[in-house]
Amino acid sequence: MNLHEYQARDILKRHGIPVPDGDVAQTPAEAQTIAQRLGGKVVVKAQVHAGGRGKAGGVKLAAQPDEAAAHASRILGMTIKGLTVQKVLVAPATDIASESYVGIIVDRGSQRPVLMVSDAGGIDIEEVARATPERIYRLAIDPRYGLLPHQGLGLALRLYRDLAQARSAAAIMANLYAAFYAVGASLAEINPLVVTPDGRVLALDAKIVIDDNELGRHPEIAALRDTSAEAPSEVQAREAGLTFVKLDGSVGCCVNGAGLAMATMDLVKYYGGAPANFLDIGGSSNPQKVVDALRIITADPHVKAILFNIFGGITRGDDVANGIVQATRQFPLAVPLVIRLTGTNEAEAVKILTQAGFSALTDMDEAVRQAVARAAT
Amino acid sequence: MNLHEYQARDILKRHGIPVPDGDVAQTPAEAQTIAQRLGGKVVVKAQVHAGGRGKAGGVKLAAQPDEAAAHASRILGMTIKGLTVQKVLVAPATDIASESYVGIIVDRGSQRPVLMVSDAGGIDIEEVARATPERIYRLAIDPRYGLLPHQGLGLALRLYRDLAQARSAAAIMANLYAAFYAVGASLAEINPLVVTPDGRVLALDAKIVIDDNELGRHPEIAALRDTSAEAPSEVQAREAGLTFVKLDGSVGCCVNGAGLAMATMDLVKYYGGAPANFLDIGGSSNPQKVVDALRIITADPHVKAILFNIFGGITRGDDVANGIVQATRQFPLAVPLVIRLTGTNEAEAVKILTQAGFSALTDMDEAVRQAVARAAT
Amino acid sequence: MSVFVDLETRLLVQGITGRDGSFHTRQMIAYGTKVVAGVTPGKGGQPFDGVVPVFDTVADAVRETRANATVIYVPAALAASAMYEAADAGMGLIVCITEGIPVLDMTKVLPYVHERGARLIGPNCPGLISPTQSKVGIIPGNICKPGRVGVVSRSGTLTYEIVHQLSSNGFGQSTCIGIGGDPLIGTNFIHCLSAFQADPATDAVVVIGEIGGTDEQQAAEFVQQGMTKPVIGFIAGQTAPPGRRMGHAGAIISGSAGTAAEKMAAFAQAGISVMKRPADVVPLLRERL
Amino acid sequence: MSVFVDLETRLLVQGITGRDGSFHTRQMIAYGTKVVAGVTPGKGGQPFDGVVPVFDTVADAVRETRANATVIYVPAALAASAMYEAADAGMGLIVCITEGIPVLDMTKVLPYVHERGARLIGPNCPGLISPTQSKVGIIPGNICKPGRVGVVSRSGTLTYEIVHQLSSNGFGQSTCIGIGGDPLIGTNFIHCLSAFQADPATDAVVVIGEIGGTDEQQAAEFVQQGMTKPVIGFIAGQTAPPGRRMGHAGAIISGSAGTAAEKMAAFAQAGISVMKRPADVVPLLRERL
Repeated sequence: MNLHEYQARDILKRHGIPVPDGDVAQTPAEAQTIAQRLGGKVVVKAQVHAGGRGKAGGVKLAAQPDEAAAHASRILGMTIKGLTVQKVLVAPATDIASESYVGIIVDRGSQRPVLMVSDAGGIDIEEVARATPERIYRLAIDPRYGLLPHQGLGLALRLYRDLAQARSAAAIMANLYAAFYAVGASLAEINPLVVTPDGRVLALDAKIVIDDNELGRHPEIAALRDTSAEAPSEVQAREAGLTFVKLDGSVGCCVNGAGLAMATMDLVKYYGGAPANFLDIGGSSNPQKVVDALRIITADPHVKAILFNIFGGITRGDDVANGIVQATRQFPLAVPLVIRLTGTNEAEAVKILTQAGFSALTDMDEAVRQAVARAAT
Repeated sequence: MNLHEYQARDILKRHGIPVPDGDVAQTPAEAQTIAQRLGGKVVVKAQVHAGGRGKAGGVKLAAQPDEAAAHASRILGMTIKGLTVQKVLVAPATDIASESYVGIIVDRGSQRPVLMVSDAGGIDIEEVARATPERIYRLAIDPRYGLLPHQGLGLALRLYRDLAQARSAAAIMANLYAAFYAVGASLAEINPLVVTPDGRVLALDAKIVIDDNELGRHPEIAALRDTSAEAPSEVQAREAGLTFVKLDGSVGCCVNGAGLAMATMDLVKYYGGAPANFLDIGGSSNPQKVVDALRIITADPHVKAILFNIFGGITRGDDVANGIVQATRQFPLAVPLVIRLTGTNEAEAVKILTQAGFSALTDMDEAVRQAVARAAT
Repeated sequence: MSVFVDLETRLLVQGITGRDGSFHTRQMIAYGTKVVAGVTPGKGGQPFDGVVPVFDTVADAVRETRANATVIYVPAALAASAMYEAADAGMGLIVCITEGIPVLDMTKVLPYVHERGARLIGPNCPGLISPTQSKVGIIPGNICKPGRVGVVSRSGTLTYEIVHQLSSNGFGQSTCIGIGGDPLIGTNFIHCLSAFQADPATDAVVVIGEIGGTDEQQAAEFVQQGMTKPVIGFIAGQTAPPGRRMGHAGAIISGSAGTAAEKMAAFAQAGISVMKRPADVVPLLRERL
Repeated sequence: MSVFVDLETRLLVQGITGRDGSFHTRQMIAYGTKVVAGVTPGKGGQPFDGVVPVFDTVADAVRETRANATVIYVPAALAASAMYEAADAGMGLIVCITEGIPVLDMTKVLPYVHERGARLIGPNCPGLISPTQSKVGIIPGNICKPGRVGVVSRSGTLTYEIVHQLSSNGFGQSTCIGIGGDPLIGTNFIHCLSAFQADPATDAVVVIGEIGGTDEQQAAEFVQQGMTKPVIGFIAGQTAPPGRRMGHAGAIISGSAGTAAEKMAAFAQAGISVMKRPADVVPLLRERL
């Protein structure tokens, strides 16, 4: 789950990391009030789950509160990378002497959280990694011991020659690491970490992504979810317990298991079609999940045919068959349905489908070929 | 540093361990007020750094607030194992279905904190360890991982057959372990851990000893020190940066290093004398420490001779010599002084002492023999 | 012969009385797996289905039944604790089926298990099966046939698909292993490939990978340097859009390193025969054997 | 020959610019120890006394100077971090002089150092010296003489006393080691006894123990089972009242196991000649050699 910048800032602040003052606004008037309170120059920043906000015009400086309101009114409602801006952060415009990057992710290779720092902050860190990898310093942290003081200081000394600044940065790294585990993050980054002209080290912008598997034990973090900032179909899918990603093709796919779902999409393409979505109904299916899945798929007007590919393991074929029957009773399908179903309780499933007037295939290639053909007509 | 029961209870409570209500009183009137607030039967408990309070009459049940006041007035000012009671804890008298013991210490052998539990709680656990060692279960905790849930539950299931009670006890163990590290304890124990007739698991009495080396980084814990509950000479010594233990003999000892100090005391006994104290002036000595040491030693009327045994390493002989000279100028010594001094800056030291009219020996046995002889006359 | 599990496997089931645990325990017993014990705290002493003894702790179960492997079906919130407990009790093989375990839990579980010398398979995996010998986990027994092909996969149902293709076409399996799709797992491709290479009952290996991470590239390197047996490979996710998350936390594409195209190229370069679609497994195996 | 330090020891000093660090660095250099580098964060680049290069981090120092041992003089609050840093940089020998380190810090430092294969001596110890070869720590060089007696002690100044007796009576030392008096230390009696037993330049060993813990009893068992060289022992604290703390955190008597009487009995039973007072070391050594 992505957090907004203002939410990530709050988490950093709670973990003792210095961030500039500021607050979030949903209207130009609120933005004006905040700017007034802050005094001086402010920056108005779009809060959306997308990079490149600056280039898109979502970040503006304002000298006066009424200018802040004017910027807010332009930015609120703006669309950046397909997402509508609903909130802006209004914060003091900070003078900057230098910009660095500090981030933590879990690395699959070392199986540890990795702390990455770079003196090339303020810009796209992936671009830095590509163009000048020697400017990124990495440290795999042993979670049995945590980030040790000398490790943080050693990295901080790569960013700052001044010992006091390096110590501040090292403390920020230690707190970021603590926050990373405390909120159950899969990514936590400060970009840029700035030094002000008077020598203070501040986190100017922050990004935190939460591991969805952590949300159950962090209800206060789960409550930060902003569904207004996500695609409605994906919100709907998540609430139904499905994993769904919208794509551009015409073959709607409903599969059990992520690997099989991807292989199914690949096979659709192999036979000349284009998948309309990725959809994994997961392991412990029940009929309702199938109903919800069909509702989401059929909401996409580009879908010309729907392909079920079910290989029953934990997923029981009869559950899926019942779901298909229930769904088609609740809302008639406007597009053809191709069902491939094998594995656990296959016989019961075929019986249920046959009684309801559907036929089921057992061969994956055959099913995909048929679905692609039906979508093309 | 020893904490009082009421201080240890507060720490447990802050770490989520259920303890009965209650408060500390310094006067019978305060005790009465607390008993009134609590309602019902209460227990009035002497707060001293000594075991066996119950046997000494320092723990009393009271049915009414005025009875609580009466008990408090008897207990306050009472002397238990040489320590005067200055405070009492007034807490509700808890009905008890069963009593267990839970404690954590750092074990030298495994070099880990060890969690010990026993279903024989409420009594002297060292006696249990001696008489029925099979009733004590131990677990060395790997501090890289902390106390893992299954480990706590495994031990708790040794205490309680009821799963809900075992889970409560396991949670208490986990919290006790967290508190142990959080406050820098060298011992933390709950004795007894009780189950009430309605099935709740409560910490009825608690003992926490803090590692003195932790006090620097835990000022809030250091502030809990109750010097009124300690021997004045030991308070004075600690404030002067000395390690001092009062003993019963007549030879006052002033030595650098704990090992040499013990060996010096042993040698005093070997030559027929009796040491009046253990006193280690520590490594980085300065003249003031020596002045303070002499002041503390001479305050004991049993001291008939004073023996200095200094083997200079970090300790510089001239510092010690200057301290002796300064002290004898500030307060005249009523008893003879025997000085053995060798090692770092020995020559300067001998010069300083000689000029002030003292002589210095270099042989330890000779010095001890002389001191014992002087004390005997 | 087989890999990791065989007729000597004495299985413990953690979470035996739960919904998934009880269902799959019956399946495993029906398949012939020696399920010797179960663990559910608080239910010790009440035999499962009247036959499998249940204990409060893994330590108790091991002491009483000499179980040497465990399979975990407990809910995600308790799964890390179950793995710690299994490792603590000296289990040699720990198979964790549970999905939805926080990655940060695994950063601590993995070194713990490793220090105690246990092999962890998963989490979020279908387990493994050595046909006719032992089934540990949830791979449907009826799609497998005994034989001489080793299968290792990051996926669940996609594995079934490919195993089904193999069995239907006369290629039985020595062992099929689902290593799980999470970013941090206990047993990776290389561990399995190296076991299959050493197993005299395995003649060829099928590797089923997907987008995300670089495990497949490392597997390719291992195959090139350390394997003499033929390897057939598949990568799911050719049509996955870059940077989108595809259900498995493991399937986040980072840079270009995790794309299907790059992985397929690494496979091909290492001499692994690359399937374009699941059904290719049979002709490619025929070619190489 | 000697134990743990010798002419090959290339020493780094952590906390070289501090009060104790600078004093003892000069003493060590004067003694002939090869002090190749110092570390004080923020003072990198400013040579100590104009001759010893100083670095911001241990890693930098090791890279530039190939230091293979370190001695730590930093304040107690920073000492754990200094030990972690030294172990991380691959130091083979870490000698920590600092006293007052919280025991709970050591519960984590010890496994960290151990995992990295380093030998830690201390903390709260005087260090060690192989006379005429290398002095690491604070043991006064002038009381030591080269020779063939190994000395290992939990104490500081008491060690000097006994070494002084040895040197004054013609018994030089191969190495004198102060292992420290804290409850948790990196190197114990057995580690040192086993090194002395293996050292061809050591003919006999003097062990100086004190009340508290059971290290001496374990040492006695080791001597009985694993040593052929004569061992002379001393225990300080015969007059210490039971249960009172005697300055060293290590000197808390637990049950009867930690008393001087019990330790002396264990020594005697293991064939260790037991001194009644420090001056006995010389006659007992004469008897055994």
